[in-house]
Amino acid sequence: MELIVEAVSHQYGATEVMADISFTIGSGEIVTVIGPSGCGKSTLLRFLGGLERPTSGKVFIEGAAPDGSLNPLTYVFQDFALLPWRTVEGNVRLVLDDHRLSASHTDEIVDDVLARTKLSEFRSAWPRQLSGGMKQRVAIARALAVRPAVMLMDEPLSALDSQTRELLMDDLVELWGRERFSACYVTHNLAEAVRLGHRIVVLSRRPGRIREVVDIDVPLSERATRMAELEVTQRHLWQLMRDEAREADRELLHVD
Amino acid sequence: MELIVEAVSHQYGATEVMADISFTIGSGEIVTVIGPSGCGKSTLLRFLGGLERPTSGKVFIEGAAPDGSLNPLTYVFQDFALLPWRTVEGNVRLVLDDHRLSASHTDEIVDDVLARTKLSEFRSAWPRQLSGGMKQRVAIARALAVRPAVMLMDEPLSALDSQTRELLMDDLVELWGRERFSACYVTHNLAEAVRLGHRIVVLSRRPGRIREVVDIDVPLSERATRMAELEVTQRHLWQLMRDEAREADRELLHVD
Amino acid sequence: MSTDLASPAAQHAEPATDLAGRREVPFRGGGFRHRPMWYVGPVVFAGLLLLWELGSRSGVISPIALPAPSEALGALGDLVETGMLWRHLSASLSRLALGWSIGTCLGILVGLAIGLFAVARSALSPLVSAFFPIPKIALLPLFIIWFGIGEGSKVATLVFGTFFPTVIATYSGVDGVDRNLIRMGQSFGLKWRSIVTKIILPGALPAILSGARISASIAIILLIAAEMIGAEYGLGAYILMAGSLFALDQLIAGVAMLSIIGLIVAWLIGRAERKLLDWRL
Amino acid sequence: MSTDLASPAAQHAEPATDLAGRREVPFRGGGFRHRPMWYVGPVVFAGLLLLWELGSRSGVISPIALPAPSEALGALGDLVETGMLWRHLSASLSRLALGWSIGTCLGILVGLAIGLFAVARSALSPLVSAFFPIPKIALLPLFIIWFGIGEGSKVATLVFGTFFPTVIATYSGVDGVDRNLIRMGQSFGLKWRSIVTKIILPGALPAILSGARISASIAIILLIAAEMIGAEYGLGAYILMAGSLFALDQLIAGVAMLSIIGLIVAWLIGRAERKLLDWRL
Amino acid sequence: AADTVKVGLLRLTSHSPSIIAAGNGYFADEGIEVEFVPFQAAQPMAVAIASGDIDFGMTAISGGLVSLAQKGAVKVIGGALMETPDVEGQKILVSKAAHDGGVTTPADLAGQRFGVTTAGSSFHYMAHKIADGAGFDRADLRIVPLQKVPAVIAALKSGQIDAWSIVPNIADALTAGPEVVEIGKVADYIPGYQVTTVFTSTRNIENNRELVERFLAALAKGIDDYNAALVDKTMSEADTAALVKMVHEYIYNDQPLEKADPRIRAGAMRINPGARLNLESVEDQLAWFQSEKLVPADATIDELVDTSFVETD
Ligand SMILES: Nc1ncnc2c1ncn2[C@@H]1O[C@H](COP(=O)(O)OP(=O)(O)OP(=O)(O)O)[C@@H](O)[C@H]1O
Ligand SMILES: Nc1ncnc2c1ncn2[C@@H]1O[C@H](COP(=O)(O)OP(=O)(O)OP(=O)(O)O)[C@@H](O)[C@H]1O
Ligand SMILES: [Mg+2]
Ligand SMILES: [Mg+2]
Repeated sequence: MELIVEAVSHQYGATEVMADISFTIGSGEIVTVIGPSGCGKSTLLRFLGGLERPTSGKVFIEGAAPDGSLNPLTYVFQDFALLPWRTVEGNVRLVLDDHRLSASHTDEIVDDVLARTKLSEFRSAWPRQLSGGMKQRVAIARALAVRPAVMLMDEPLSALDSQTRELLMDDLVELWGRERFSACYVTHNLAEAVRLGHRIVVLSRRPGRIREVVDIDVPLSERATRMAELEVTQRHLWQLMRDEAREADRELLHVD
Repeated sequence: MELIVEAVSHQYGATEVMADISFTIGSGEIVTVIGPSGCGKSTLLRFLGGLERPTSGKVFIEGAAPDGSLNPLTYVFQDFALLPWRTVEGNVRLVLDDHRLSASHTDEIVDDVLARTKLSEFRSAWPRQLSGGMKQRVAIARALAVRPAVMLMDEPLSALDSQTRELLMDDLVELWGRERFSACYVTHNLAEAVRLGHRIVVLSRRPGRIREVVDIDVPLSERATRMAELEVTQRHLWQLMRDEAREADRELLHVD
Repeated sequence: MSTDLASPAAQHAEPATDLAGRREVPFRGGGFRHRPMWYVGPVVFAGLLLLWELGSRSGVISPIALPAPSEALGALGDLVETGMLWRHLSASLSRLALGWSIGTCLGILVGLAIGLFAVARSALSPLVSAFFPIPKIALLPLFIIWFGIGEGSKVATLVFGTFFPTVIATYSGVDGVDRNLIRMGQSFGLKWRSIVTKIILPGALPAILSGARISASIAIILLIAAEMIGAEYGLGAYILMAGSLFALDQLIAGVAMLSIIGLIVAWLIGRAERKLLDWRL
Repeated sequence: MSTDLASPAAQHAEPATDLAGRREVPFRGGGFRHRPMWYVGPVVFAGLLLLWELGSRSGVISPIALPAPSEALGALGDLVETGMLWRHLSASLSRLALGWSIGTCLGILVGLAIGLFAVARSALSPLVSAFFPIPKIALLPLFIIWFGIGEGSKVATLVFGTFFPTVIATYSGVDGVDRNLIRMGQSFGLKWRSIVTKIILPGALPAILSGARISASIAIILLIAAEMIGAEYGLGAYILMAGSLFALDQLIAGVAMLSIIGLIVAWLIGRAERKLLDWRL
Repeated sequence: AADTVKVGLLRLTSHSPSIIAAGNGYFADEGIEVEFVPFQAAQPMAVAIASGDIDFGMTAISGGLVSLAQKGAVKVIGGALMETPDVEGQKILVSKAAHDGGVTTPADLAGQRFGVTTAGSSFHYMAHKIADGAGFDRADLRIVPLQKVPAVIAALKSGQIDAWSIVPNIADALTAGPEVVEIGKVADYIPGYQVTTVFTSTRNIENNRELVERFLAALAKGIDDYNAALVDKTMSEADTAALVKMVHEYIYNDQPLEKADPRIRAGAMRINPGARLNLESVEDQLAWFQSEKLVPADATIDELVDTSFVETD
């Protein structure tokens, strides 16, 4: 499945959040989005997921979802959005309940995703009993459970320790290798961006515009071992982001 | 001011969260704590801030707070804990209200911390209108406003983009240079840990124990330019964390 | 239906077997929020009144079961003409304002105490559960002895009636305030007073306002009970007399006045909600 | 005070000018949560009864103003002896159970509708505000004509009384559910039914339960109004009769029965709360 | 098969005749099966007749009753309780405080607070008739509506109203205490006052005339037994005790018989034999309602009363 963003602009009241953004997420392609805080990354992702409508412009979807995909367009919320009155397991089951799967099939999926996110031990814990990282893992487990064709992820790994993050990244890459889902991945971690993105969309500060789109040719599965090659890209992105921040700083000074 | 952690252990019901943790945060010293997700870092920090009491062991404080410190022991919450019914400015003012400062002095402090966290433009926005990173900056602004002698920070920069993070880290270092506060800084970002920590406490997976304590001699102000030297330490930490994760993995496999 | 609400049918959009062509991403958000439709309420009211009038004229509704709205309007006209309307209204409204505000303030105070202090909760919450269900009408003879037959017993009836629901709404609201926010306040060394007034009260406000909606209606209902005792003027007294004379047109006119007061109070509380809870979107 | 609650004095611990010696980090958490103290309630009740009895015996409380609790106990004894207690109690309890459950179920349904649909909100919420403040007692003559003098009119009175507060509590609860959670459900393509039953209802449950506390007490109060019409048995009828004979001991005995029912209902709702809201800590 | 008839009952001794008629089988003799429906107040009883829930009732004439009669729903068909010179009747009471303050005869009532249940109740009528009889302006009595008898009692006992008038059994219980003093008799001011009446629905009169007649015939026998046992006391003690026991099934039945017995016997007022109706008194009451604008001016005595069932005077 493909997602096409066409000339999207948006305002909240008088605040212009983003202007004229267009790009395409090809089938089986992972696009990472980076940009300064408050530039509209989460908002853009909400448009992609149909959670909100832009002031102008449109988002299209093309192509059939693969068989067995329960919720082709799946959104992972930045603030987790766990139901506090359901246990870890209950939060995962929630999204499977409506799909008339056999009980054993449901159990299988739940066991599988909880094991993959290392939460098996905590299946009956309440959200309030979880650490920040664990909550995030529940949100990821819930998204994996519906076998998405397009994953929309808003800083999915930001609350995790570096090793768990590393492992989940490997997991994502492996999963992608098997299922070739498409994804839009918002992050502020440049290493993650170059590690996971076929394409990297760099947004400018608010109002967010596309500042540059960087393609990376190295296959995902080889990136872990070829990080050195990617250093160049990462440093380039770093430069871009710093310029943005500097300009923002200068503007602020001007305003003060 | 100094914080002394003495033989702290804790259980939640049947779950042993941490065991026998002792260390000291010297006056004007920044101690960073790293460890796998769910190992008890946030819990430990809550003990340091007096927000919760450990099952056994004690946390002591020693030395007088410097003049002008409004809330010597200040905690920055991982989930921000912003009051949804107060604007950005109102959330900062909240913690100043009880200190009988003159109106102009209060305004000065508020203006200062909002400018430092680049929120001046958003002073009258509601929390629901902020992006994740902006909420985190409000939480930091609020903590800075009370001029803490000891800062307890729970992944304070995890939702920020790399540039803002960089800038806030510089800000923290500069602030430390001026005010020499003590701090306990929980993070899962190894680069942050080596950049900011005079000492790094590495915790094992749950139940968290101290696995190693690493001292770094390079002065904070010089670290930005001497990152290469710190690479070694960072790689060592990386190794430690990976070992932890591997063992955890092996145990899980065993359990399955 | 002109709402943002995804209707049941639209909800389960885009199954896996959908057409593969290019199509817009289906809208699946909105969070069940809806646009106000101010014109529907008046239309429904007007429709109901019309049906009722037609029913009465055609004889479907027997005049013993319910007088026609036009007759009630006639009774209301009499009230206006004789100038009694204002007398009844002002007597009732002043009782209402006094009784409701005393009951609500006391109720919020006690509700806060129950929400905040373990001792208060253990001591007072069973008392509230025990005293709330006591019917004010049953105690009227005692009220007369305790508070006299003047304004005292009337206001006391209203105070008793509004106090208890406010207590319950307030302490449930306090129980629902996010503990993490309170812990934040504590960790910043906020004064106890500040935590209560700046964190707990605003957090409990939605619940308190919903309690106020309920207690205001109860207060209006209790006008009848309050004005049972030696009241010469007042809507309750007017309705009671109409009832005892089986003058249905006057009865309905009086009840309609109470309804209108209820609508106005609800509208005021709605405005207060929109103003005080604007942070909630 | 054996609570975790930081008392006003303890709150502002550790000012900047504190001693510089080694001391434990002050505890500034707890989030105002408190330990239940089950023994305080009964003690307070016993104390009040004792004071009252002493007041009556010593003549401080005139027997016209309030009979001694021992006299009320005597009247209760008579009831038990003649076997009438059970008759009154069972008549009232069955009306209560029927009226309250119908009123509550309808109230939750209508409250949900108002909370979920813009049309329903615009059409029904003014109707609720208009009909809630209509006093049931004023309508008794009409109720007789509409529902007869059998169980119908009695149950109808209770249904009317409990329906409206439940509606208000429910839709306020729905309004308070975190919109982000609903958006999450929508984004996962959950069926409309699932969103309502699994996200909105549990989210509104605390408010609904607090509404149930209020509506249950109102239902008990309305027993009096309901049993004004042709009731042979029932606590309301008993109290009314005691009142008309000015038999204060029986009046208080009957009122005490209502209080006890209120306490039991509150206890049951408390248990339900603890069970259903265990996720809240 | 017997006709089933529902009879409204207030838990007052004055309602004993129908209980006695049922207990002694007089209704059964007429082929009527009676079901008693207890009420807490008189007004709903009239409404319940209008709604068809009950067939017969017995209470004072109130504004509500006239209003229902005018709407064509109910009609008075006979008389019951009446003030007669030979039997103790309703009494005029004042509070101790008022008595001490010089209100010792009904003529002193000018300017005092007189308790009533509701406007248009029999208490209201009595108050005005007392004013008329004592020769002062009706407006000089300050009428205080208190809705319910117990409320009036409470207000009188605590001195918050000054005066009231009430049937002898309640009056005697009150004057037994120190707070209330008797200053006169209602009979002196309203001779031949028809206090309560028997009424039924217009529907019954039109469709079932003969049933109404049979009901009144049986009731008349009950009235005779009642008067003999409790008013004239010409019945043997054993038979009286049996009657009291019968009545206790419905009245004061929450107390043991020993406690209830004296209360049932106390202060019984005469009930008109044969349910005779003092039409003159009823006309006077109707005129009073109209003069006070409590019922529409166009209400007529024919709408209110059907005189074809019992003797009238
Ligand atoms: N409901 C709203 N009302 C008004 N303004 C809003 C609302 N939601 C977001 N904004 C504004 O839109 C801008 C973009 O927000 P968004 O959450 O998309 O940023 P972001 O790029 O995800 O930032 P971060 O990296 O910090 O998460 C911000 O300036 C924010 O203040
Ligand atoms: N209230 C509670 N009740 C029961 N268990 C709890 C509670 N709070 C935390 N825990 C458990 O304690 C452990 C430590 O939690 P903590 O939040 O301290 O982890 P952490 O190291 O901060 O993790 P992260 O890096 O993911 O934030 C977790 O396993 C968690 O499940
Ligand atoms: Mg974001
Ligand atoms: Mg944590």
